[in-house]
Amino acid sequence: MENQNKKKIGKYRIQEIMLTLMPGIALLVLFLMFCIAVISKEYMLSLYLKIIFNEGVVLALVATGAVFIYTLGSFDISLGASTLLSATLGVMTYNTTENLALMIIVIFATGIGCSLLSSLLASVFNIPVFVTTVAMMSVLSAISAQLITSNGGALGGISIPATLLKGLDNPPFKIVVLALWFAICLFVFNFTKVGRKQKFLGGNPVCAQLTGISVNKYAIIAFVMAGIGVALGAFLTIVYTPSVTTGTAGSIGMNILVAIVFGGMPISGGPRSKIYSSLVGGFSYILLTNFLKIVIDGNAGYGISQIISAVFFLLVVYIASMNYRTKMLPR
Amino acid sequence: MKAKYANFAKKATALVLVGAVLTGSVFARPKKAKNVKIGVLVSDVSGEEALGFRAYYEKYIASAYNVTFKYTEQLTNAEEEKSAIEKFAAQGCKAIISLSSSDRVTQLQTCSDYKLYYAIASGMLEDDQYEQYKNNPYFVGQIGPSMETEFQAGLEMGRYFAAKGVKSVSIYGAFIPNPMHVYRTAGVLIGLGATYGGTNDKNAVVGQLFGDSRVNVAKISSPKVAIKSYFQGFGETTTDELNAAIQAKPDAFLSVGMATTFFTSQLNAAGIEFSDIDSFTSGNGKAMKDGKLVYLAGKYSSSIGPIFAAVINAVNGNSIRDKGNAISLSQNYLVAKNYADFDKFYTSDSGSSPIFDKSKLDSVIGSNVSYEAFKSLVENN
Amino acid sequence: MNMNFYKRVLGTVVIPLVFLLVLLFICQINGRVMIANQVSFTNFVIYAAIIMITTIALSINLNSGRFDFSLGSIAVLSSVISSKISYALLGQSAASAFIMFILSMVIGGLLGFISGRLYNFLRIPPIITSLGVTLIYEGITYTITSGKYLMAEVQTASMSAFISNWVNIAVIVLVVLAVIIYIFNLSKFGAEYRALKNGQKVAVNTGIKEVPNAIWCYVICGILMGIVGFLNAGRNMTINGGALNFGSISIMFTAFLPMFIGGFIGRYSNEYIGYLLAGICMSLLNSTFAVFANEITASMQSIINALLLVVFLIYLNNEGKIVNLFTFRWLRRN
Amino acid sequence: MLETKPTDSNPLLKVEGIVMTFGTIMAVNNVSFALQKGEVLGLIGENGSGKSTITSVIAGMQKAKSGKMQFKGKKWEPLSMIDALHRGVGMVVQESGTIPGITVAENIFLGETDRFCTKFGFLNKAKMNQEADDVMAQIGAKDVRGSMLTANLDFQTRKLIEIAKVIMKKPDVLIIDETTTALSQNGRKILYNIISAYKKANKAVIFISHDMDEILNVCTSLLVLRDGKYIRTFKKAEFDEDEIRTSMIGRELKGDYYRSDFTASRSQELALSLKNVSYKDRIQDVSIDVYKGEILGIGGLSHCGMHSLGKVMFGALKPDCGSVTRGNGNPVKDEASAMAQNIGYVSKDRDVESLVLQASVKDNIAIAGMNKYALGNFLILDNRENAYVDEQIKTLSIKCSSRNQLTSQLSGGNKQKVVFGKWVGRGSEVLILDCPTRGVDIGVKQAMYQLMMKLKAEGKSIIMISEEMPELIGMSDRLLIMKDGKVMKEFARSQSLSDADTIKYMI
Repeated sequence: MENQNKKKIGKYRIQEIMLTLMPGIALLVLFLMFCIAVISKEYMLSLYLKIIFNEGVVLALVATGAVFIYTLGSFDISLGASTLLSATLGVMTYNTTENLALMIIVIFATGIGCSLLSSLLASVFNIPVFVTTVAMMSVLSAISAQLITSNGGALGGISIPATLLKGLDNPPFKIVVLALWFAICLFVFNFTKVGRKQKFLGGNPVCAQLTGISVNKYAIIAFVMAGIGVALGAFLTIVYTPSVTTGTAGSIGMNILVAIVFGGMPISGGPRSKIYSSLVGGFSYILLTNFLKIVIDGNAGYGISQIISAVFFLLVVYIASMNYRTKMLPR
Repeated sequence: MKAKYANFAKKATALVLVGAVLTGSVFARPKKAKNVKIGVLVSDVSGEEALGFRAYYEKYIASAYNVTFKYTEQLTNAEEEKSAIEKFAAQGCKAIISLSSSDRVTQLQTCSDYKLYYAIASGMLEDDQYEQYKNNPYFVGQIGPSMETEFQAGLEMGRYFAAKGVKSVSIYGAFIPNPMHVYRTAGVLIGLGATYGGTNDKNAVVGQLFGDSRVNVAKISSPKVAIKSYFQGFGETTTDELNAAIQAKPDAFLSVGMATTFFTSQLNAAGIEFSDIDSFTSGNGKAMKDGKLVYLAGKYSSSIGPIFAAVINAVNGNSIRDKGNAISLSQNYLVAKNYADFDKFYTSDSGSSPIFDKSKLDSVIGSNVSYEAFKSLVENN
Repeated sequence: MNMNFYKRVLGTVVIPLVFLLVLLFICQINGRVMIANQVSFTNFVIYAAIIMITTIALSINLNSGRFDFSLGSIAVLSSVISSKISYALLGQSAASAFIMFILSMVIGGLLGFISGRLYNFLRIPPIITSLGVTLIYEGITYTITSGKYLMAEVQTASMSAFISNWVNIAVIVLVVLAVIIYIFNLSKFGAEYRALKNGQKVAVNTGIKEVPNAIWCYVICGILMGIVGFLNAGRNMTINGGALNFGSISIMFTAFLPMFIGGFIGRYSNEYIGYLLAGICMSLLNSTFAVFANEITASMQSIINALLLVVFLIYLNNEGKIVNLFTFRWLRRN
Repeated sequence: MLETKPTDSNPLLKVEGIVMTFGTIMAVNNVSFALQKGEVLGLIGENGSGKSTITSVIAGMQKAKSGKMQFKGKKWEPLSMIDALHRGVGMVVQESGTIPGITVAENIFLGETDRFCTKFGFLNKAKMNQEADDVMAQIGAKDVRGSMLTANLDFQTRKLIEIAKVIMKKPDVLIIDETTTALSQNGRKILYNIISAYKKANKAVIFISHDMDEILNVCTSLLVLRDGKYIRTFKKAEFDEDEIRTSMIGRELKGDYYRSDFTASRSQELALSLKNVSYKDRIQDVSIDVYKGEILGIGGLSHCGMHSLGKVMFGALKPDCGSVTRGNGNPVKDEASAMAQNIGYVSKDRDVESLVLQASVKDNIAIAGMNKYALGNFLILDNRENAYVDEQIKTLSIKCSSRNQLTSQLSGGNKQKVVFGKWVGRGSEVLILDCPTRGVDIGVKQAMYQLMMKLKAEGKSIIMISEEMPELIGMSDRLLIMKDGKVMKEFARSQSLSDADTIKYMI
């Protein structure tokens, strides 16, 4: 019976591996489906892939930073709003100082600042993180709206000279940015004490505290990482379109949540957290939605394609979580 | 464990199947006949005017000229506009007609990057922007009310009510700081005989409105007609602001756009006469006949016909240029002050026989069409 | 928690009172009237009702650790379907609004049931399920309305009549309140609900049926959001069918502050009474905003709301310290 | 192979060939036995031997994969614990079985409120509270009222509620799973009274406990399980500690159980020092010095403040006044600074405070030892980490399928070993062990004791907080007895020292 058990455990592990590969498989399937769809419609694949990348890269950047927050078992829906604010202040800075370096500094300062603020509110006043971020979301987007409308004037939005960053609006540059950022996060997450402690903390804060891991300290670190992601996202947004409107980065906020879960991240964070979930999930989701919009043409299609992508999303998460069924309903 | 395995296999295949089916459905679709594809950028999918425009393109023009119009979903920001254009490019569209205004400059640049012809329907670039881009070969042109026209439209509306002798009004500024709404609102204020920030000079008022990015009631002084309340935009708070406006019991409700879309029933119910700048559609007709809509400055739904003509010419390599520059023509508003005039405009521009019908448009579509001919067609209808 | 009567009363009314007085004062010094006439009073009642019901719906599942993003989408979808049906059947006739009201509840309940079943079937964390459900319901709404604002269907004389009579709304509020209090405070279902909420494992092992209890919670939430959808439709005289990609969740965020306020009041009297009072507070604030529409822009409003939320949470979570700071002995919890 | 316990003609409860598996683990493997009227059957065996599992099957908490059960001669297939209880089999579960957020009454009548439903399904709370009061009074806990909020009651009182909840149904078979560990003396007294009452009433009790003395006193017969298999039964006459132990772990207990020497020994070097420490109402002006190479035992009732004291020593609780310093005089500010000064803490509440259950053995051991293997005290490399972890697994001989197995899948004893590995591995100089052998079987217990000896020999200091006097007396160089947050008495190590000597300082 002993080795019988071992065999079973072996099988169990194989399945475990298959399940962890699930999101990857989904990404692959989606990519193929997408290519087939584009080609069969006689659309330009190369261009479409570029579009997908452009849409996905900002999401992936922000989400990758956000993974650190999700690892702690909490989540932040204000990231879209802080991306907007970073971009806004960045553009305003350039327009007043005409100094690119300063603009970038401001973008990062804002991104990290917003994140720090939420984490401080959460840790110092121990407010539930999610609610904090809800409040942050409305405040940040409201402030941005105020700034944009009052500075936007005739254009209805604020913008830097179109030519300023046009040179950077090409896949190679963006790929480098994404690769670098991901590499950094990967390193911190998997090869440093910080990453280990983050995961442990997500698994059981009480135990972590009794293992000398300061909850607040690592919450703040997590939010700072997210903040950097936000800043990068904001910067690439401006690179893509030099103008910022009140609607900018509107969809990111929730898409991060969907993407990360889609990428195989347990919503409860902890030791099973995976840094690549943001990349895999982000691009999967973008591919999925665009695939469906191509297949289901026309105005009515938008609704239907959203329904199908939601079903697909649930299906993937369902399969990936098969091993974690409980007698009780999960919470 | 085995069961679990099978289970997994089942699920996995299910997943792949979903993919297969969806992909299959692509092949299933019959290939469309090769025709010119034109992408249309829209930021409004509900407005009376927008719907009118859309019906004209998709129902009338599409069949008359064997072109396909691809509409975007509701575009809310510059990124969406840009990637929409890129997708149109990837889908083999030849030209883009824009009804969305988050960032028209970026739209134009993106189009020329992808060698797509670009035209602005029912609106105009700021003058300096136009000057900057007018000689871009992919910029077909812009046809719509000029800012001056917008101002006039507002001015006349204001004057109409002032002359009508109303004692008090509420004003809806639509989507200030959208330029056209700013100019209209400035017109309305001055038309009512009011001063804003102590002046009634057009440019001064417009400038301030852009600065404030809204109408600051405190800065208004209006000796003849009391301005009881003002609001703009459409969102969470709109209902309350409208209610506040209604509770102020004004003699009239002046809107510079979209009111017929959003507020008709409430204003009818409250029995407050109102005006708007929109277009001649059945819905607005009803509001004028049975409702409280007493003044409507509007465009024909087919007013976006000429810009299509210009675009199709450009696509066929017969660009119409104004001394080598992109076309920039102003369209005037028609004003209906009672159902009779309204009906006249409406019937003359019905879906089946629009003002700009095939015969009219054909006269300016082709290899040897002069700018003057085109200009006269636009301005004499 | 046994404390004397006065303390209970005080704890119950202190927040609404503060809200009322402060806001009245603000209006006073600016020479405005918060609630000027019949119309504005009706609007006040409707808004209070919407907030109260939304808050209850949010709290039911949130309190037992089930995060539900789909509330907003249920409200919208149920009202869209019900208005389409009632308009098709009865058009302008007088009863159409009432029929729509009933239908909204039925359909809302159905939608809630579906998401509950889905949650039970998938067995993945409810927050994730609700993400999917939200997208699906939004998608359906968009498909039905082809992304347009729904106007004709809700802009009926019948609707105006129904909604413009504050008594109707008041009745709805009272009935909802009574039913909810019965279900969650006085019935067996409520007892089991509380047991599951506080000790899931033990309750389940003891043989309490968790699944039906949870699904019923979703159904109840659905019905409540159906009502909200109806009231919103009546209040705005239009339904936005174009909300995609989580455009519908914002309605949920408006319920957080009242939920915490309600919870606080609940300590002294009854949780659900708390939500009613909280709804009234929010509505007072809203009416004040409306009066100051010219001065306070929409973005200012949302900033103010958010700040209130944060400040109140800071108070709640640091009550001990703060109370000691100000020594409001009577406010202290036993 | 169907071993059975010799049974009389008509047993009260009959269990035949029960099999129970959890995913990959065979928890109960074809076990059969019978329970007679008036019998108090002690169910014993190491952790993971299947005691709790089989009782949970009998009590209807879960269904067996296969096997038959008979109760009072009829087929026995309970649908749920409630159902089983109604039909005469009640169980007091090991982990907490009360719900904090609701009242005592609601807890007692959980899942069977029907009879309090008036018409229209209203619930008559007054009646409920009244009856709850009576029930609590019956088992001799008058001060607990039905209207009280359970969350405001202490652990022991909550246990009593559970017991009451079962007793009031007057089941014919009462199952008590490791309840006594949570009870202080008077709590236990209440329980023992109930058991003897059952014996008299000619009903039956199944009693699970790790406390050997308790078992020997309470039970009329013992049934031994190992690796989910039935091993043998002891009649009262056959009771013999060593034999029982041997049969439990399936081998002779080599070497000593506790320390063999009875001479206190330690170095003169100070390791940890508390000066006039007070914390809330739980610790009153306590001053303790701990020396290198010393095992300091701290004993008392579960609420005497010793558990809080452990946390204070580790800097996890900030004392209101007084100081905690390391031997060299440096203060212990918080957990981090404690660890920096090589202090380790093993909590009483293992699953909540010492482990991340859904993390692997590796993660749990590695987390505390990173300074040991992180390159440049920063970079974590798998091979170095694995080496570190494997070393701990080996030295503590932790039973796990691999270092990547989830901790939640381990038995209590092995979980505790993981916790030890986490602290010993990083080379802790001072180890604060709060109930280190709680819910741990004899085999592991012995291993723990020997490890403690080894550490002592290495000159490490060990503070052993425990509610089980025998092990304290057996292991400590010095033994402090606490009561109401104060140290009442200090005993030096001596052969003559006995439970009785210590008890009077606790109560």
